Amino acid sequence: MSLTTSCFSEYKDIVQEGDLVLIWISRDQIKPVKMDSEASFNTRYGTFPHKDMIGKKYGSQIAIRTKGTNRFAFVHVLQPTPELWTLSLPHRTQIVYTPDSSYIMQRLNCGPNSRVIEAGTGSGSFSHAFARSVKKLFTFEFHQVRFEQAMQEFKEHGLLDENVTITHRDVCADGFTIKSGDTTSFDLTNVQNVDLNANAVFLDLPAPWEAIHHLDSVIAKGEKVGVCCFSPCIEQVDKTLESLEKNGWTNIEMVEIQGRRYESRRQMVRTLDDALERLKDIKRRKLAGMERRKRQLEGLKTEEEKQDQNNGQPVTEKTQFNPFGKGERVKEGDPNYQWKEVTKIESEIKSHTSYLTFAFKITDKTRVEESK
Amino acid sequence: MSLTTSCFSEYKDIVQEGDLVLIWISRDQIKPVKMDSEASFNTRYGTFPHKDMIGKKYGSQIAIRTKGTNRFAFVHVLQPTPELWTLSLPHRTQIVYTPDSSYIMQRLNCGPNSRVIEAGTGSGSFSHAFARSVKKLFTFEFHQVRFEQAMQEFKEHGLLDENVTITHRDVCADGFTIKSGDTTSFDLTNVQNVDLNANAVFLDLPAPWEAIHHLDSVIAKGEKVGVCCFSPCIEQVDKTLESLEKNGWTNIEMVEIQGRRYESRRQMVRTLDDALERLKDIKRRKLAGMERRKRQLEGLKTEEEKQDQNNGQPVTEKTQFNPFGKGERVKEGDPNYQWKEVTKIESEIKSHTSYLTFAFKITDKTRVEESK
Amino acid sequence: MDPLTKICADQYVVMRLPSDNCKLVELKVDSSVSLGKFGAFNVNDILGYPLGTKFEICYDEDTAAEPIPTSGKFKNKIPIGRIRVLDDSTLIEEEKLNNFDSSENNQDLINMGSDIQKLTSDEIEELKKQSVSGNEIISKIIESHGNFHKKTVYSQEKYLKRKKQKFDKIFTVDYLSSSALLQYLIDKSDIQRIMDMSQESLGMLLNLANVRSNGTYLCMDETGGLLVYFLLERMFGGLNDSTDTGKIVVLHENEHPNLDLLKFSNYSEKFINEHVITVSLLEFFEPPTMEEVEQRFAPLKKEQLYELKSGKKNTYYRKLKWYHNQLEIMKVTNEIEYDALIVASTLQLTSLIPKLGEKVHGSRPIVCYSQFKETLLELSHQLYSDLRFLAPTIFETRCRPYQSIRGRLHPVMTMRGGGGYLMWCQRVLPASEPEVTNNIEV
Amino acid sequence: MDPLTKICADQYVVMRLPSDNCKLVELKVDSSVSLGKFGAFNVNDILGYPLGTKFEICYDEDTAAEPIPTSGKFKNKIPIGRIRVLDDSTLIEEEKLNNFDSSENNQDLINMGSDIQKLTSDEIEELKKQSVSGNEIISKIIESHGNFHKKTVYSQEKYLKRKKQKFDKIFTVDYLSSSALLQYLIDKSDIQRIMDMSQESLGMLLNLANVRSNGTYLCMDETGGLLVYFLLERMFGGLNDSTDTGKIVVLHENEHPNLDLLKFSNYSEKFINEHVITVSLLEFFEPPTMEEVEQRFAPLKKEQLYELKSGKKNTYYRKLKWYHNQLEIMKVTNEIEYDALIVASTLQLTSLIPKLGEKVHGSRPIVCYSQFKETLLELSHQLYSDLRFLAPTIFETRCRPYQSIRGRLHPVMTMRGGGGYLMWCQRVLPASEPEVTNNIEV
Repeated sequence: MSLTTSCFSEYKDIVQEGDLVLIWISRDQIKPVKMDSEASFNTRYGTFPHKDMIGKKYGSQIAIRTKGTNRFAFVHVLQPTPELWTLSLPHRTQIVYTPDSSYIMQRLNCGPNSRVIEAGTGSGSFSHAFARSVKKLFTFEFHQVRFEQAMQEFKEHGLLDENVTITHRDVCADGFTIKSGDTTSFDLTNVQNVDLNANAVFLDLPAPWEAIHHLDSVIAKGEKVGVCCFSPCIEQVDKTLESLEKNGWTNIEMVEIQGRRYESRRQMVRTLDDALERLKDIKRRKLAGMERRKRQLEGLKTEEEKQDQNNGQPVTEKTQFNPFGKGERVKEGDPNYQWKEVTKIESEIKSHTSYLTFAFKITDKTRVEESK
Repeated sequence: MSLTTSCFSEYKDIVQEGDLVLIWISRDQIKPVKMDSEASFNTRYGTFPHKDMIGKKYGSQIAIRTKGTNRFAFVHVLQPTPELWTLSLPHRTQIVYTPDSSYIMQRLNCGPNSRVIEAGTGSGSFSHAFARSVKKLFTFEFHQVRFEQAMQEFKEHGLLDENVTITHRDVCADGFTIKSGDTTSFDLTNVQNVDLNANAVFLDLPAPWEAIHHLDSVIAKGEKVGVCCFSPCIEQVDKTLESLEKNGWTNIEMVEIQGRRYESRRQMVRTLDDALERLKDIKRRKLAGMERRKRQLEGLKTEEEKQDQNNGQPVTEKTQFNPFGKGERVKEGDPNYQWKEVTKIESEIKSHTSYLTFAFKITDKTRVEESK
Repeated sequence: MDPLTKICADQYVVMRLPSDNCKLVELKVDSSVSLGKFGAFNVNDILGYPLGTKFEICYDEDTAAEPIPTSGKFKNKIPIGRIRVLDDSTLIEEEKLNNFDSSENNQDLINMGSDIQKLTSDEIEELKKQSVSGNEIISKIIESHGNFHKKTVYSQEKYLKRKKQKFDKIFTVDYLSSSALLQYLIDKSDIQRIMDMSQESLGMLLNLANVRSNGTYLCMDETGGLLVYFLLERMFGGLNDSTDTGKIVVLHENEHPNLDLLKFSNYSEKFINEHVITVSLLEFFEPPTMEEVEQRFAPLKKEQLYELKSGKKNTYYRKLKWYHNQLEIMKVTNEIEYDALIVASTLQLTSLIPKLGEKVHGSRPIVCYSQFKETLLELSHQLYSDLRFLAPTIFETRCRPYQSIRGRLHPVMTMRGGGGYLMWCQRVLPASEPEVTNNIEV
Repeated sequence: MDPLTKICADQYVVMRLPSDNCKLVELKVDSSVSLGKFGAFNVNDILGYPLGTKFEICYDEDTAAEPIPTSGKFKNKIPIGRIRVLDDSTLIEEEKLNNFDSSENNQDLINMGSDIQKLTSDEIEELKKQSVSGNEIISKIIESHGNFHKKTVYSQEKYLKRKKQKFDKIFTVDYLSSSALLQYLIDKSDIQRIMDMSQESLGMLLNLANVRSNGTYLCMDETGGLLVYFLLERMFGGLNDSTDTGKIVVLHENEHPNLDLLKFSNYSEKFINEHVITVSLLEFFEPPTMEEVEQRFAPLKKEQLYELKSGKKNTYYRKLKWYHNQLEIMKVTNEIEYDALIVASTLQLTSLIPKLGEKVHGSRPIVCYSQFKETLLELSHQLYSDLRFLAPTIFETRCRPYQSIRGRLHPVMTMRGGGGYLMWCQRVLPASEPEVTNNIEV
């Protein structure tokens, strides 16, 4: 079934049989699912039959009553985008996250004219973002298992039919040229050599400096070509700078991207006056208690206390005055209290992803004569 | 006159003759001035005689009427603290700023037990912060002119009478030992060697790795001693790490401190409804203008227009409806408008000061027998 | 010739000068461009080279042939120099600093404030007239500097950089990408006008909004067209003959839209009119009905049109244009479910976004840029309680550039503080609460 | 023996374990401390060594002499090992990883999920019983690892670190500095209770507040005493016999103050009572008058006191204590002009700070810590329009630690996000607007 082929490149209106959709359970739980009217999607809250999703508009909330407790439970059915896809990946995988990938694309001026080399493919999340915007993406992965996984995934996502070529290759050893005999998704039936002609390069390799000299033969001539090397350690940057300089790349600049996500929260407004009122209440009750004990010792009771005793409600049991509720048990945003809107950074941040080293090169500066 | 000696170590109540005060004109203009009842402090807004300040409480606003324009102008007279002093320094000087210096002090656990080595003294701003909190500060400066300037300043600020020793020294070449014959503020009349016995060390040197091996002879034995090296470049950090390891320092960790200052600002609340009202007003006036022109062409006038004409007020001159005022000319916070409170980071930030490399060492791990 | 890769005539390009300042220049054939103290050159001399090429302006005997007027109207006119293409390898050599002695520290430099320069400024002026390149001037200046060898390598670099910025006659001609335009506006210190935007925030906005060549986007842009420029670059890459179908509907709060910055782009007016539709907020929220429109005008049939006198014909076509405009307004208001909502506006977002968000297709992103986090905080709280919007999230992204010189690597010491924030959420379609009996077991 | 530099009995210390977790331990003479899977040791064995010393727990023939119960009540009791002081040089050697082959990349590792370990967990358990040190166990495990040499040096490090955390029996005994206490509380994930405080924010707070040994500070501390602990350390450095005169007046919003964390400090109760005065907000803002106090109690003269019966004497002293407490409340409320106001409270700051700020001496700082920038923003706007407060400023400071291994330097990949914000301003004394005639010319 080839209905899924377009899910990353075409805007879809209605969820159809065979579609790859992302089911949003929560921010941390987004699951890719292929629509199959016979199948169901199980969560801890209950079961969502696919046929409740098929025929609905993308973005629809799908609601059920939970088994047993009979409560309202729901998911949202979304069309995949590279960014949502990245969020859906398990966190243990090495992923180039959106703050980095979007900056790299912008800085390398990625758009409909771009012919991009990516090495290595890794989890493939960045490949999706590239594929959305560029003319051609040539991605290389040296790890056999990851290569096969990525190729399968790209096929299912329809990327190979569009503008993506994936090749199994150790680019440090063997460079970027794609030729017959290679393990690649490129159809080499009628070609000997593929003209990569790349004008943007992204190297996410442990030793990019071993690959840089291979670039000269595959990048576009007579135009400005950009490269970005993605390395976690500063010593890698140093070696990369050395190699870039030696190979004639210029405008070399290393940057770091720091992406932060904020949660919108509320903090209870607790005024000084309320705090004072509460202390006064405590003091009053304390004094009343002392006097009561004193009177009890002296065998005396006020009329009120006698009444209270008749009602079986001793004064000491009266509810305490507390304008702030019972501490943590007040739900954030409870309309009985006043709230101040605050932002809270995620409790664990990605303080470092990698250093991004950019450089540019014009391989052939020959002048072209005006033709018009 | 020695009245100034205590300005950094004692809380003062009243501004007195001879006091060193900081005159606060604005955030970026804080001037150190020695009180002299004969003298005056000149600003572009007018002249503030010292005698208007002497006898006032510290923190007093001193107000004058400006010459000519006769407007209200004022300054505040403050007692110096190390942090205000740092703010008052010209920015071109190499300064260890409060986010860094306060972190270093905290991490080296500076307090009344600390005996601190600082090299080099530099602008002396960090020396002031150390001096406030520690038992002894031994500061070293190799640059002749800076040494003399700092010694003079420390003397005037009363630091040398308290707990600070400054020595002219290239510590990389000659180590930290202070002995007779040295150019130092320490009184060497009756001592041959000064027992530094330092338990905290701060090295702000171009090549700290050349000084680290000199430390063994001057740091305290039998207790944990901390060092912090302050270097702008990552390659300096690398050499420092190498030297620290080689010299037996442990728990080595490099950190960066990122300090940010925010301005409290207000942004005008401009609602969609107001924007729509404004567009409607424009449309109405446009239509009215068209009709008026049309009628004028046809030689017709409404009663109203005739009246307006009689009053000399043509309709076209009517003020436009604009709920947002005339753009930038509205003063931020103008009570005629609604405002949203926002924070704005300073427009130029100190994105990097230096890398801070910390390490610790116990020179003598011999066990001490319980004496009690 | 490809205006995306080569320097072409009638193109806007960005020129970077030794001072690190940028200049936007329209390249008119047969004209010359003056870079002030950095010299002047003929446009024809640079056409046809790849965009990104670095040039040097040289003044030698040949150019000296052109007399420099010492008085009169052209007294201060910069003489036009010869153009030399700079080779990358030369550049790298020149950028290095291995030829001078240096000190381990500044210890021997007594006077910290000013440098000891034996050349007078008149002598330097004379050098400038004689020398072929700025490099030679700088070498001479260093030779004459009394204390240069006493400086540390750091101070030497600072000194050299200052001098290079003053005497080098080098410039680069680059493609006016969206990032380059942004950088130009930042350098011009027009930060407030462009809402404190940064390259990293806009790059992230484009990705979060899932911008593609074939989408229809609803947009508010209060920066004079900068945001739209970014969208167009990402969608069509400056290709004037792009066949992609993407469209941007730009709403504006004034009588007329302001997309002035688009004039710097490579797109023809026709192309822009085809892909960028501007509508005022009033028209968008209170569009005309078909009835209202037809009351005022109805297009004639072909036969009727033929019968019109030429005088009336002009009026007719003017009205026809108005008529089509009204139809378009009705269409963008009533018929389109947008593929993204992308907003950079200082209007109160809580009153704006829920209403605009209504027009977005399910499962499509809403991205809102703001200079201030606080306005996005308020917005995200409101959207959070509205079932039509899924998981509003506030992002901040900051790029921290390094002094990327081997052996002296460190983040730059000072940089601009701002860059703005993004709110991202997905438009979704709430379900009605299902009946208890609807509980399906599988 | 100096409890600030040496490991002393009856002292609270912080122990760092191979798992990077911290433990607070009170060192009781003749008792033992169990570190769970990392072993157990006798307190007496570590007394007298410098604070900061790293120890290893060893199990050899000598210790094996002590029978490990395999059943009964003490079945799971950790046997007590011998203590060995670790030398720095050994440590550094051990921390290095030069002895294993490694791969340039993980290419040859096919199964990425799990490692190929030939030792069974039973065999590892057996090793644990035999081996002297965790290092030996780890070496054996690596030898038996099928793919270890195929891992990159990075993966090897990760693997080793995990194993070390599991098998090393090493611990460090450190002085419980304020920063160490904070780190302990952070590790315990008690972030909310300590208002998300960080070492760098508190260090900056102490400096901005100009904290000295001789000042009198007004303080609110909602963290159970953490902030007061920081103040005491900076003021007195853990010196129980300090002669410095500094005082902290701590206001609290509940009936009783909560400074529980001070129990971990080296100070005697007497010392704390002398330097830390707690007063409720109500007492502070509505203090008793002398008249009210004397109505309820008046101290007796010495002669009268002698005449009291012993039964009444106790009551008298209880009331005398109350009396002195009331006098103290009046004093801290009415007489003291504070040398700083230092607040970490979740009460609404705009209602709190202006009132407390009134009690601060001119030219003295006010520093307010908050987890959220938004509350400080609101506060600083209010203070800005109040002439008693000069230049309110909001600060953020963040420490970014690096993996500080040569050759593999980079910022740590993930870290805690928070750390709070500070508002800093100076208390000033507004002048009345001078008369026009007052204009003095000099």
